[in-house]
Amino acid sequence: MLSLPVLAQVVVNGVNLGAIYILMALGFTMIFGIMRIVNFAHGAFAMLGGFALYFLLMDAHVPFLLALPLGALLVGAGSLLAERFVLRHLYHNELQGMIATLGLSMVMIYLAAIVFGVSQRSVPAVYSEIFFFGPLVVPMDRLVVLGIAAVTLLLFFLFMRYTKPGLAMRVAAQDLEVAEAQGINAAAHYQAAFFIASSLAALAGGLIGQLYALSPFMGATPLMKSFIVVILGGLGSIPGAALGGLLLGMAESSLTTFFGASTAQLASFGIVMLVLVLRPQGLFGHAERDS
Amino acid sequence: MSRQVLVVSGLGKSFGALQAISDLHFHVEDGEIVGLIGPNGAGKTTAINLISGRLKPDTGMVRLEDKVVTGFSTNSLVQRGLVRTFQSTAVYPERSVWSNVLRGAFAEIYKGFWPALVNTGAQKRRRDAAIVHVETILDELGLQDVRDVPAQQLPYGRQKTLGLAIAIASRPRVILLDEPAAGLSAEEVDRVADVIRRINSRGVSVVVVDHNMRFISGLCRRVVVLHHGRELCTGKPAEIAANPQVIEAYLGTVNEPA
Amino acid sequence: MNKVAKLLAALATAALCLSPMPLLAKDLTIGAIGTLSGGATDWGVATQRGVQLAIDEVNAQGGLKIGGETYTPHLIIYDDQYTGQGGATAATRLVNADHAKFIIGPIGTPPTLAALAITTPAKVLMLDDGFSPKILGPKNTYNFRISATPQEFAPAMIGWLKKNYPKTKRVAIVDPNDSVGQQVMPILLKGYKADGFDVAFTEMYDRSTKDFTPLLTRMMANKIDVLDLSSSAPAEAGLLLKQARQVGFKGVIIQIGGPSVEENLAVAGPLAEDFISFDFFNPDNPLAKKFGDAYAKKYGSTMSSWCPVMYNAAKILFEAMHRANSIDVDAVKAELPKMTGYETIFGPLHWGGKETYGIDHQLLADIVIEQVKDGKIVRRDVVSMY
Amino acid sequence: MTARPAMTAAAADNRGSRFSASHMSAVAVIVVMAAWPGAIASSESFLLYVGTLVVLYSVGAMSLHLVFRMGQVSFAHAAFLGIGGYTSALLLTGSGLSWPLAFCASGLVSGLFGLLLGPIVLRLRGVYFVLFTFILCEFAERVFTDWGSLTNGAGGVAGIPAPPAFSSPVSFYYLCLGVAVLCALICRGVLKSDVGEAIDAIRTSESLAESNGVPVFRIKVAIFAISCLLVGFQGALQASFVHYISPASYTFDESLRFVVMNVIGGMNSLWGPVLGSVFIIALPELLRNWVEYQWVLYGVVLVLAMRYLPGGLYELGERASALLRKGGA
Repeated sequence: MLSLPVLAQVVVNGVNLGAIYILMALGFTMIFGIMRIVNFAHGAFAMLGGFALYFLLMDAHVPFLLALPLGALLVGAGSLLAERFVLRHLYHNELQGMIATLGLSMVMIYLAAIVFGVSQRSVPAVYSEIFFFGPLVVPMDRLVVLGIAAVTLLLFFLFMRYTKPGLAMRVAAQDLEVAEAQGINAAAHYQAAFFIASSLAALAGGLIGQLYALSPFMGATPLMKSFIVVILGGLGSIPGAALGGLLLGMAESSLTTFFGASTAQLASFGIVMLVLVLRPQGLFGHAERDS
Repeated sequence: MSRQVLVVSGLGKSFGALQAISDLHFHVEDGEIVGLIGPNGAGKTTAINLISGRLKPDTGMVRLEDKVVTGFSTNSLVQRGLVRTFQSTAVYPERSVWSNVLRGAFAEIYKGFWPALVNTGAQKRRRDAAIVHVETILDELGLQDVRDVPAQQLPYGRQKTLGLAIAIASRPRVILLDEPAAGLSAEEVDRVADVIRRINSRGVSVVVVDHNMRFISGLCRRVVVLHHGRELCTGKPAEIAANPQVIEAYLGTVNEPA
Repeated sequence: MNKVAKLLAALATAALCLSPMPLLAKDLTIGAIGTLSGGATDWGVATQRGVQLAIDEVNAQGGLKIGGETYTPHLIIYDDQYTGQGGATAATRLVNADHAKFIIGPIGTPPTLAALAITTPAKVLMLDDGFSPKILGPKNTYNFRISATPQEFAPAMIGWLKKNYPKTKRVAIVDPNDSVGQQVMPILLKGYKADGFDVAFTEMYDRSTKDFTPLLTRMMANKIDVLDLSSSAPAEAGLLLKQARQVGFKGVIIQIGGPSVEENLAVAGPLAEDFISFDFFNPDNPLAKKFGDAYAKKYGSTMSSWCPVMYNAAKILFEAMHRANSIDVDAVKAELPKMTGYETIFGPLHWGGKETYGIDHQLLADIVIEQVKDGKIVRRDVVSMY
Repeated sequence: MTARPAMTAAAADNRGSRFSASHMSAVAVIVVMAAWPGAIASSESFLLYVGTLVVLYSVGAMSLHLVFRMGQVSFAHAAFLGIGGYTSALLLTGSGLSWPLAFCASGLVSGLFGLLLGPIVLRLRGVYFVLFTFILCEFAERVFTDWGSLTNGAGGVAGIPAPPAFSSPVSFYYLCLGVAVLCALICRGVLKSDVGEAIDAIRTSESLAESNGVPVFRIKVAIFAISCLLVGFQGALQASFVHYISPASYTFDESLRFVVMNVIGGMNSLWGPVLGSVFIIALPELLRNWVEYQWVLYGVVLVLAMRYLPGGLYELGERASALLRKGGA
């Protein structure tokens, strides 16, 4: 089992998994970092991203590389409604914010079930070629996902690091009072952050819908993975989400391939609980300020 | 030489590379008010956290009366008579002043989970005794007029006094005050100093941590100066004020070229 | 809080008492229990649509004419939330509040076993599914299972595989780690071993898994000839199919355990080539074609494979009422076993299960072996289970 | 993340003068609940079934209320419901132990697990505690599913007998009511005692409570264990009520149900979980004509409650009764 090709395949599979997890976790950790809200509706925005891509491709016949970002931005814009009417009044109130986003996710999921129907469907594969590098198998659609994830991560990193709004958001994440004292309009930046986070989720949702399957209930698993990634990487930490996503992808890939699926599932939960107990702030997070 | 009620020797604590406290020595004699001063970042609050059990020291020893209590948990230290207050006024905002102070006496009332749960006769007696004790504290610290007012509605100065009242309610032998005068007007500072003297007169030894020299010198006969986690010097307030090293620590080097 | 607590409690009681709908004269309540929340919602929707289509057919002909009376059946369906408590609550509401005497569904094992604990003592006839062998038994006289389980069709289909792909030897079985998968795995293991296959790889994956590449990479190290997707749900089966081809698996991919070729094709696309599965639903059967058209006209979207099963259950129930010429539960119950040979959309009706469950309440039907050939579903054979 | 919604000063003062009033309404509610089987027409036995469910879930909701009062939110309550359920189901179907003994064992085993896991879980606070309990619940469900040799896996355990002395629906209702009243008394006893004072102090500020001499960690573990013990009893009762259990009944959705009951009902008083249980169990029954829309409505109710009624139904009652009093009614 431990031959080189299998190891190489495990790494490739791990990186492919990691790419999706990173895209999902980035938005999630950003919202928690800046607004102290565990956004249970994050998975539902991914689901809407999948359906947006589906209808843009199938009905509007928009080319894939344009439909994906367009769908993501559409869902991002739509998410501002949720921010305006639900979340705006609940920032920094972790419990009420968490339950409100749970309610929001139920509304979005079951409305989608009524509108789109409940049967499973899949965004038609745009890239179905498969590349064989010797024993190594790399399907084209996985490469596309990898590319998109890398570009998005780079853009996101540049935005947060070198642009004024990006800087403002990071300051708001550190300390809201200080940010506002320096004239940062927190409300506007919260709106921008929520737009970006939901767009990222929708982008990941589009890729998930294409790689895997599309249904109103597809959001639950990616949301769960975001939880795990963000715990590993540290709540509110952007580099943590990136590294955490890769770590989870590699762990799942290697554990499943070498020990089987159910042990992998139990092990990943076990690892996460261990991390939470030994190092709650994860790899890059900051320790919880004492109340 | 009257008995030393609190002895700290060789206390040390580092957070990664930062050596917050290194080789700190000082003691408090029974009934004394000792000042612990130093510029911001000298490690004053860290020292209190180490002594009061909120942080575990890396090195050194803390002795309370005749028992070594290094590293003991906060509430066991409280049971043994060592209580601290907080820099930011820590009160129970939504509770009335009276029930705030009663909470301070929790160490007196709570002697185990089961008796507290089933409210045994002994438990009732302990609570009644505590209630009486609270009344005397409210009288002495002048809080009777606001006894039923929720703590959050008190002005800042009186909240500081309430913080002291809560600490006193635990019947401490030694009390560590973390910047009791911070953020107060001159007139309020005097009122707090007066309260501390009244507490001291009840036989409670006091360690006052602050960087307000006027406040400290008015209160303490002996002052320990802390700088970069080390003890710079100890002495009477007047000597300290004149000590060039202290001035340098506070104001930076006096005649260095610009 | 004092006065208002009583006010709120009284209000809740009043609302509860008022809500049951007034019963129309000569109305016949057909109860249904299905999962209408969470991942398996398509089961509940399939149940609702299947039974409703059968009711529409009957009402189109002016209702059920039985014992000199005309009954207009109407459907009441409740959500079992795929849990034991959900199934028990739904069954209790149908039996005690709606006074339903006939119930169709549920599909999942947990709600079915819980509902049986209520309907059997209440002498309410239930036509259910659920793969657990505990659902049928000598004591369970008031329920029939209206879909065949791998216990019935696995031997027939494995035999077909042996005949058509003699060179294949090493088999891999992949199942979800839930009540369905845990029941089916041992049945398939026994079936394959009985026909001389070597089961070289088995795996139980977590039900929410979507990416099977790591699992399939593990399988590829075992030189497998046949990959059996067993009781994987439609989406997961389609993904396993697609990702197995993507990982470079060239062997036969078959699914002995859950009819859903249409949905797998939708998910796997071109990579579904040569995928072998089966269905009870044979569109060439004239009755089946009529049903397929009725479904398309009323609902349009892709049809879940459970929909014809639930439609069939309602049709069998109405036929039994006609033959018994009564809507008394015991009369209808007695009539059902005597309906062998009744033409259904799955072909002639047969009951079985005496040897395995101790009671002949298991529906048997022919199964249609289907294979995907360049994007279309081709019918290869019809195999019978009895 | 301490759960500290706006707490009216009156509600905050445990020893407030309103003691007699809340005492009186407690008797009133118990009378309503006791008269329930008689009140509803014998043909409407489904309302008795719903009544039993409401009483059953109020036990678990009240037990979680204790954790809320410590300022923590646990999503692992379904796991302990499951431990109680499996303990009693396996003892009753496997070893033929008498029902009362199996019932006591279910609470004790669940409480023991609470005692074992408490010190690990309670090192965390705020969102980290929530996420850990979320993962713990998923982990427990996997263990129930995978440990086939003990729990019979995903197929679950069927044929769980009802208590011999309480096998009829009405008598079983009164058994559940008795357990619920007992649970309410225990919770009320804890909250009204000095331990309750400590819990309230912990919720406001752990560091201040610690420096007042409150052994914060030991009390949190003890309260967590009591909460797990009580919900274990609901697990046992529900197993005998449904006669069947499976891992599918102890998922995150079940934990969520307990949390929502407390949040919708109100987190400041023991009435919250009771009102929440009535509301959450009765709500689907009222929506039965709109089966597809019930979850959309459920979601909307959650959002509105968080936005306009953080104090939950209890606060609504508070405001209404205050209005009534002011209005001289």
